[in-house]
Amino acid sequence: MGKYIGKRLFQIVILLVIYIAVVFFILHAMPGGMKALFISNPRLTPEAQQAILKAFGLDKPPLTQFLIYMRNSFTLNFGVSFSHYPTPVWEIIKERLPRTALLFITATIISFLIGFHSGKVLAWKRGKAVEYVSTIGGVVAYTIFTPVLAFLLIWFFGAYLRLFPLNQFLNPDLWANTSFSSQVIFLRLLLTASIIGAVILVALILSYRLSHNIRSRRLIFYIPTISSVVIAVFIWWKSPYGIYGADILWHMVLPVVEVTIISYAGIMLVMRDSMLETVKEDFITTARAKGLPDRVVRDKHAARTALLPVITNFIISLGFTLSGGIITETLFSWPGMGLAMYEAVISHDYPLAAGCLIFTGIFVLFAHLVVDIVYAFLDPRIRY
Amino acid sequence: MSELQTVVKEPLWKIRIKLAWRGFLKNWNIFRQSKIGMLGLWIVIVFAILGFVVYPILAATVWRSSLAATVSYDPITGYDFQKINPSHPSLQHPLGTDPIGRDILSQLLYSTPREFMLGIFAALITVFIGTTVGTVAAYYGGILDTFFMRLADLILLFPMIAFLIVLSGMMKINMIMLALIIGILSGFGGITIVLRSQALTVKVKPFIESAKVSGARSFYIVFHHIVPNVMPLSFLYMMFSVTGAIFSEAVLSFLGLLNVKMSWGLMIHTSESGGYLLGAYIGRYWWLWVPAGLAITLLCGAFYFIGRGLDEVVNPRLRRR
Amino acid sequence: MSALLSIEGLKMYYDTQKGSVKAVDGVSFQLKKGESLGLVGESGCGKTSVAMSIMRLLAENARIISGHIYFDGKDLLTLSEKEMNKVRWKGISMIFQAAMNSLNPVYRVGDQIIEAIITHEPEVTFEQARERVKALYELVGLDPGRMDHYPHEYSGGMKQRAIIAMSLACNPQLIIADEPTTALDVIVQDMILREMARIQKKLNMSMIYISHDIAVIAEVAEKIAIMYAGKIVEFSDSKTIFKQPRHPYTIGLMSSFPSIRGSKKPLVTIPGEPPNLLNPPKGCRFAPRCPFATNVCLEKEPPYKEIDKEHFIACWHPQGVKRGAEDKDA
Amino acid sequence: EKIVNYAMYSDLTTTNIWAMLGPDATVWNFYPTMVKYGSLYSQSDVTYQVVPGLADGFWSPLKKVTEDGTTLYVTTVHLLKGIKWSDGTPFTADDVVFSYEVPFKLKMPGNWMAALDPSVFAKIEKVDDYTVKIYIHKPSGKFIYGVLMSAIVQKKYWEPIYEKALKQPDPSKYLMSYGPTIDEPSIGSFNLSKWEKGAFVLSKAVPDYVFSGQQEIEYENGAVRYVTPKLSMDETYYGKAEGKVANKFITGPYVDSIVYRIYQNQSAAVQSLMKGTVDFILNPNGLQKGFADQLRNANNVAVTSNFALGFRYIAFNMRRYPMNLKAFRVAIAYLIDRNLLCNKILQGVAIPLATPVPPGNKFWYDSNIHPYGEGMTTAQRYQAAIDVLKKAGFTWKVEPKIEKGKLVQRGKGLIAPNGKPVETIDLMAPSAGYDPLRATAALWISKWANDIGIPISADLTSFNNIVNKVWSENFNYDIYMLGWGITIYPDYLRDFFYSKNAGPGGFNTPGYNNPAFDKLADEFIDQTDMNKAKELGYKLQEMLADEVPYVILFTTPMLEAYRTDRIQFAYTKTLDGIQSGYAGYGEISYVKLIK
Amino acid sequence: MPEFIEMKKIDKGRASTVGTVVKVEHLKKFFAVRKGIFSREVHFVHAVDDVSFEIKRGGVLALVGESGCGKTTTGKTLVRLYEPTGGKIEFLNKDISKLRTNADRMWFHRKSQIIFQDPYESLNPRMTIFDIVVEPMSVQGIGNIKEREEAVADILQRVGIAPPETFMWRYPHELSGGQRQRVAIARALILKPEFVVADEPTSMLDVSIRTQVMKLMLDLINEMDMSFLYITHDLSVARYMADHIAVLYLGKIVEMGEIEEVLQHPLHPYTQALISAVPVPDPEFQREMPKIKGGVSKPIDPPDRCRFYERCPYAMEVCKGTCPPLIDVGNDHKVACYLYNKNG
Ligand SMILES: Nc1ncnc2c1ncn2[C@@H]1O[C@H](COP(=O)(O)OP(=O)(O)OP(=O)(O)O)[C@@H](O)[C@H]1O
Ligand SMILES: Nc1ncnc2c1ncn2[C@@H]1O[C@H](COP(=O)(O)OP(=O)(O)OP(=O)(O)O)[C@@H](O)[C@H]1O
Ligand SMILES: [Mg+2]
Ligand SMILES: [Mg+2]
Repeated sequence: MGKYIGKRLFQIVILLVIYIAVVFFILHAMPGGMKALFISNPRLTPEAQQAILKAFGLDKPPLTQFLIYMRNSFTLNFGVSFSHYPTPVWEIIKERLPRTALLFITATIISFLIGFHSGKVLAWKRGKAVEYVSTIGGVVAYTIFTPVLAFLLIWFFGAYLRLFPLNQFLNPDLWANTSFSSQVIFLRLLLTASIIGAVILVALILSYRLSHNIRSRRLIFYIPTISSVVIAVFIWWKSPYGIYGADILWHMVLPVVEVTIISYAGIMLVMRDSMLETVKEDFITTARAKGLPDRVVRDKHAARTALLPVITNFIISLGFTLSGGIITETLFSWPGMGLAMYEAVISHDYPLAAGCLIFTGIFVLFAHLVVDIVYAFLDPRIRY
Repeated sequence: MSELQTVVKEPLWKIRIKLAWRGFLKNWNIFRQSKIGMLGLWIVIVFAILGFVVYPILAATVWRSSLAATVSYDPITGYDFQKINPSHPSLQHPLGTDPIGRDILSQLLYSTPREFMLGIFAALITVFIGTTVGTVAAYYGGILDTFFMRLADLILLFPMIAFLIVLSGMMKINMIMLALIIGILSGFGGITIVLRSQALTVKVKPFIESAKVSGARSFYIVFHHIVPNVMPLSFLYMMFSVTGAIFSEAVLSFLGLLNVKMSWGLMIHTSESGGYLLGAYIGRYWWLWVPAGLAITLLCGAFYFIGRGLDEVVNPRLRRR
Repeated sequence: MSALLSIEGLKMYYDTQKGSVKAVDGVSFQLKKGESLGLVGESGCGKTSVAMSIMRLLAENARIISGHIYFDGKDLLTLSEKEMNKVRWKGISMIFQAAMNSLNPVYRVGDQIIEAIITHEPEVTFEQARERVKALYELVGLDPGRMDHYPHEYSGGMKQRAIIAMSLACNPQLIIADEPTTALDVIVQDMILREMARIQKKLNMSMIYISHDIAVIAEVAEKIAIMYAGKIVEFSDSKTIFKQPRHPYTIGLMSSFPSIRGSKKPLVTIPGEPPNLLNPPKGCRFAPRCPFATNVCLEKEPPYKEIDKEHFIACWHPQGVKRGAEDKDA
Repeated sequence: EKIVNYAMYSDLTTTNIWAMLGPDATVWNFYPTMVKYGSLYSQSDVTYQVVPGLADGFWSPLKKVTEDGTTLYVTTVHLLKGIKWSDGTPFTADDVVFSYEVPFKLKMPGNWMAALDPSVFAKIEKVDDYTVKIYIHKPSGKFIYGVLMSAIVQKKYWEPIYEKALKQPDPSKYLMSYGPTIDEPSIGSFNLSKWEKGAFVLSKAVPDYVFSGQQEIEYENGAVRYVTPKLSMDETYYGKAEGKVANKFITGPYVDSIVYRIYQNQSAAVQSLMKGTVDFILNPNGLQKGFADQLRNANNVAVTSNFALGFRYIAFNMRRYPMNLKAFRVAIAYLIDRNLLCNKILQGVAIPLATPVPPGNKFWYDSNIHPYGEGMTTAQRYQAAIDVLKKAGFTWKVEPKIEKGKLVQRGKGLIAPNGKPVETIDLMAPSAGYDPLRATAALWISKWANDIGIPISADLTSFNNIVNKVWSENFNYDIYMLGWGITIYPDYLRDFFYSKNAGPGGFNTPGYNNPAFDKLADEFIDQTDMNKAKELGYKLQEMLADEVPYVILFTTPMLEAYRTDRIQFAYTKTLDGIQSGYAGYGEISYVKLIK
Repeated sequence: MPEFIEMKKIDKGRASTVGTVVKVEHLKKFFAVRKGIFSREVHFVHAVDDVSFEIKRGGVLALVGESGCGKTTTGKTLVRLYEPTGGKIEFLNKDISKLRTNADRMWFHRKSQIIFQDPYESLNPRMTIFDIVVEPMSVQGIGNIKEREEAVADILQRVGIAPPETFMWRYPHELSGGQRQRVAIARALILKPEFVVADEPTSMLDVSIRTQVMKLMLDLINEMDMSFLYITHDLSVARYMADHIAVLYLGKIVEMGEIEEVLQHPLHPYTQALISAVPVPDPEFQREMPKIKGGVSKPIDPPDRCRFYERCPYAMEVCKGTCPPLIDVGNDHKVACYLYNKNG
């Protein structure tokens, strides 16, 4: 396993090098590229411009420039933001990353679960009206114009029903007098989420390793899962931060709903197709012949096996989800990486835009790695 | 041998056309079974008629602007002097006018063929690159394969929209450029992987070896055997690419990052940036954004539906019986 | 001794776009306890469809038109899905045609067998079930240590054995083995068939072997039913079938097998191809290929009747009592 | 607790004053932060007259002195006594000297450099705790509007940081990146108390703000009177305190805190305003017309409209033929029907403007400007343009014809006086995605021009592309359309058209080169008597209106909305709107909560 | 009126024209397999390991053995689908690894062909029967359109796809399995090759169809005077199709000879087991049990000893030493086993 992760990490590094090269090419080699922009940016003094040119090695030959840029990127030195001058790009990304991560991971997991389960049921109920309705509904969700959906959500839940806050990611009234910043809460939320995630993963592995009995397997899986969630909720409840965490989660609902709506359908449809193919496999017939109840055949045999291609596809959809996330962030005032990228482009802050782009890349690559490991765990045919 | 003279009664090309027609009919019959695919096809046809037939006719007749005309229906420079804009739908302007007095219907129709062209142009490029690269990478393997696959992984993973956003900040992107960029990017992206794996399964089929034993060259094998066998899948992916391209254009236009004179995304942008999208209540100026929003969803969805219908043609395992 | 399984006039059609495929068209036979039956026929003649009808594991588009399947006195076709689930595996188990794909690739082989045991005998603990699987593995000649391996770690022959072990897991009264050895090498095939015959004798189970290879069936089955285009054309015990085939199809089939023993006899080919089950010939389905066909054959369906003791045949012109194609001019 | 909620459309990028007046000069940074800092002189509310801020009365008249062979002018400024920073430290001349010397020595970019322009500012000296002497190189409007209005920071807070900065390789960068500076004391009515990045900024009222309770009384005769109870002061400038009172404001703060909530999505901000979550929306560009239209009908919301401080224009590249021909430019100027464009086509989203000084800038605006084609119908405009062209020697292959007030024949094949056909002229304008107003205007202009045969083609492109081309080395453009945000004091009249600024990257993009104009502009900028400067400014405006290097098109109204059931402003009629950044961010000190 | 058609075995004398078409000497084909991208170990599958035989003009050599023993690999190597790892293949007295010029290669491809097992996979589903059958001609650039059409019609008729004009423009999926295999044969024979590798061409077909195809092939072999390498795992089929047989075990020939001779007097324990495992369609006949254990392993880096050592009931010390050589025990019957090597 360790060797496998090592191998994947190595691949990731290679991919990153190519990616950074592409970003470099786009930012530098194009007419009106980075150099021209550095020089013509009226916000910077000539000295500052020269300093940046030097820092990025833009006064050197292209190849040297490229190597410098590559080295800088790997040391997370994406330069200095124009619009936040002289804040380094990395500082801004560091601040935005946990927010994007929380939103993105939550939405991804939720949309995956919804997509997985609804796809499963859809395939099982083939030919019924529910199939057509959900398929068309799914495709509409998949192709609905993201900004319009955002406006509809904001209006309906925020303004009309007043169920959820309009925009932003926290309530200033509540946070006015805190001594800590929201970053603290974000990090704690992320930490909680990762701990729960780790517990679930360990429980999952243990339930497979320790027992072969379906019932005890369930116990081994659900007891730690539920108790970790309960404990987490309890700790937050008791801690002075609890209400702040809840406030952030409260504000997160609408953006998560948006990202979920636009990305669950893809997974649902793939899951449906995958299920339909799996259902035709002989081992499903065998499972039925064994006299297993319908639900067991569906969930334990068909869905579990159909899951594998869905995960591959899920990796592919990460980019799509992230794209949706960027639009969502800009429309829901969720100050994450996507918003930073958009603002950077609007204010011609190319170092920041490039940094965000590269970092988004790193982020997706690691998400890819995680999904890959999960995949390897789910598919016994893959061994390292 | 005399009876053999009668074997080929018709010229070859006639037979081939008949064959193609028959193949088409057969696939069409399968496709027709897919309700969803047909729904998509109908929507696309309606849009195509609106954009390629109705609009030119309207523009040349009812909407023709003359030197002396007071009302102009030009989707970009048009202006109705008699109205307070944006004006409600009326007889004169069935979908109302936008905040600067332009006829929404004319904008919608004017954009339709452009969206089509964008989508189809981008998809063609995607499929062309994807098919060529996918089959060649699969057939020749080795370094070439590794390189293109890593590249595809990369392109696949990265949020296209983010990339385009940054790119549009750097340079002036118009529709054709956008189609090119999207086409090239997605051509080297996911579709290559899919087509390559399809090509790989074709590559090991015995009929390829039969051809080799007859002395066929690699080039002949790639283009006579492998490409025709991955073509249906390419075609399927083309439909999905159209969806992707139209959607990306809409998003970028909506963010005001594209350099286009008129498009559906831009129509929504105009209403949003003018403060008409979500005003006192969301439906107040509905005609400014609902038609364009609906058009985007419908056309994207329609191509997607067609793709799913084709999926049943290409992938018999999905068929019901 | 009454029959364990008794099928009466079973008809099962598949609905397709082009019409219904008459895959099983009036099949009747009986099987006693402890008896083994071979169902022989060419590809596509409906063997698997019969088996699937017995298990009631029909494809979405399959429809049972008429008939009864009595198992242990109950008509399986009238049972609810829940009751049927109790019959499956506990009463009748099945070895599927594609053994390679009959195991779920993501679960351990042992677990998949245990699953069957625990589903049907909830009182059995997990440990007991494991013990039982161990015993089964030994019975079929597999290393019990392999229980915790995944299917992809098994070779074809091993998978086949595991499937056999699985089919025995709940001590069923009847096992249906659908082409259990196709795709296996001769030597392996030979071993597995011997194994199965041995176990069947030992546990006194009933068995239905399905195969297109009459030679294979001849070695293991006591009774043989020859199927052609959705119908049973001849049914008797295996000795009779081999010594005195009466149906022209059976005769043709037997003489078209090359043999490596004895002197090299000329082979006989049956002209033409099996009919399309979408719209089979009107009269006798074999008539278009049959050298003995007359107008009756083309017009009217021959009845399925007992022409000898325990020897059923559906033919207007049953052939002579001696085996061989030499009689074809008779 | 009295809390007022403002909506902002963008987050701050910094609270650091050095960066803020340097490279990070965004209006969003200014809104909550600038109120913390004072200056020696500032401008009166609404009328924009120069009045003392932290200084005690006006500066002494400039005196010429010679030091080390260079001629300098010196003035003495007295400081108000009794003013305290929010941390209790008294405000003294040390703060002033520090605030002038540090940015000057470190060559701080941006606004710092603009205010303390080395060509004007020479040095500052402390005379005593409440007196400073300021030396300049030459008298200039920039002396008043720049040097005397430069921001003042607290020396006590910044000195240790400055010391550290000096040890760094790049001291100014160190200073600019220092932060967060939430704890920096304020000299104004509010001080920052919390900045939750991406979410909100909280500003708290300074408890004993010295100027709180100060009365500002503006008389119709132009006089301004300040009554400051805490300092026992009562002074009147610009005339006698007599006659009718035009405005009377009493400085607050009246509320305890102001929350600047950040909304990236303007629609959501508007929804929040209607819901009552926010009381006022800050937006340097004003509300979009759509929002304003809808908010006018909303309950308890008032919408105000003012002139924005800025203008949109087209500029001719006068380095190229035929844009260098006055007749050509005049013809185009004739064609552009501002009224039709603004009132009909753009439906009041734009306000016609013919000179670079908007009418709201009452002091500097020349109401005598009569642009080409004023009051003409479209046909008359066509005719006038044709006539001008003909007179200058232009001919057509097919001449445009106007009969009975209608264009009956479009012109085709324009031939320049030099005998060559005029080739397609590109009019670069921002695309509709960036600014629909300008895109529309550009399309109309090209239509009008095409009607009489001038081959202008509108090239709607990205903003960036225009900027790149216009400020590139080879001036590769014909006509472009952009906009300027401007200042009250119209020194830009010189900057935009001064011949020395015509080089690459300079402000004089048209390449306008007129020695007479240059001379006049120099005089204007050197004038420290503002009434005289005004006369010169009028002349400049008239000259530009005649020569048309730019055709000024329109300005935009500044639409703003606030909750009438929650808050009250001292005034809502003022140039560039309530949120105006140029009046010293005064509205914060006046905003009141209604019970 | 149809009738059961008798299929007669061709007379012994048909290998009339004497002369060797294919001569294989010490042929080796190894496949390199790697475990993981990063592992530096390379293993070799000895798919074909030192195999020698020859096929006379008009002769049919049956290659039999268990799954995975290297039959297909041998066949593919003979038609140059694989580059041999070692050894020599002489085709019509030319060493085919030395075909340098394009014309030479084309000559070889014109003279040799292959027929595959799976009639579903061996025809391109996107091509019509005409295109499939004509492909060798068009690749070789033989004939004009008219001639090609005639040749196709002719060969289709000969393989029993009649009338050709109704089938020519169909797609493979519109034909039955037997017809498809006939098309595959037609395709292989259209250039009238001298040598054809048939890789289990009937094993996927149904009994009644199988005999038809076997008969067809025998007829064609007779008529066209071709040499065949007939690959099969079914000894009884081999008996009917071939005149010589070679039994392959894990890449090595363990027994070889005239077919009746080998089947009647199998010498190698493996051949014996193989023959005794073939089921007999006679319920009264009691076969003896094959004495060996089942299961073949992959020949990955096999040690230098008798490949059959683990399964052999007669394994001896010598067998662990080196590989037994193939020796002639007379009657043109060769066997590779130390049981028969003692006296030799
Ligand atoms: N789901 C289905 N829909 C339509 N037709 C089907 C379906 N399943 C089987 N058939 C058809 O029914 C007939 C009988 O099929 P069945 O699988 O029972 O044959 P078989 O005797 O088992 O053949 P084989 O030896 O190939 O396994 C065939 O003609 C087949 O094409
Ligand atoms: N391309 C290849 N790469 C690696 N190993 C291969 C390759 N082709 C065949 N092999 C291996 O070589 C050995 C011989 O394979 P081959 O296909 O020749 O066997 P076969 O006798 O034709 O078997 P079957 O009867 O199953 O067709 C097998 O172990 C196989 O796994
Ligand atoms: Mg079957
Ligand atoms: Mg093989």
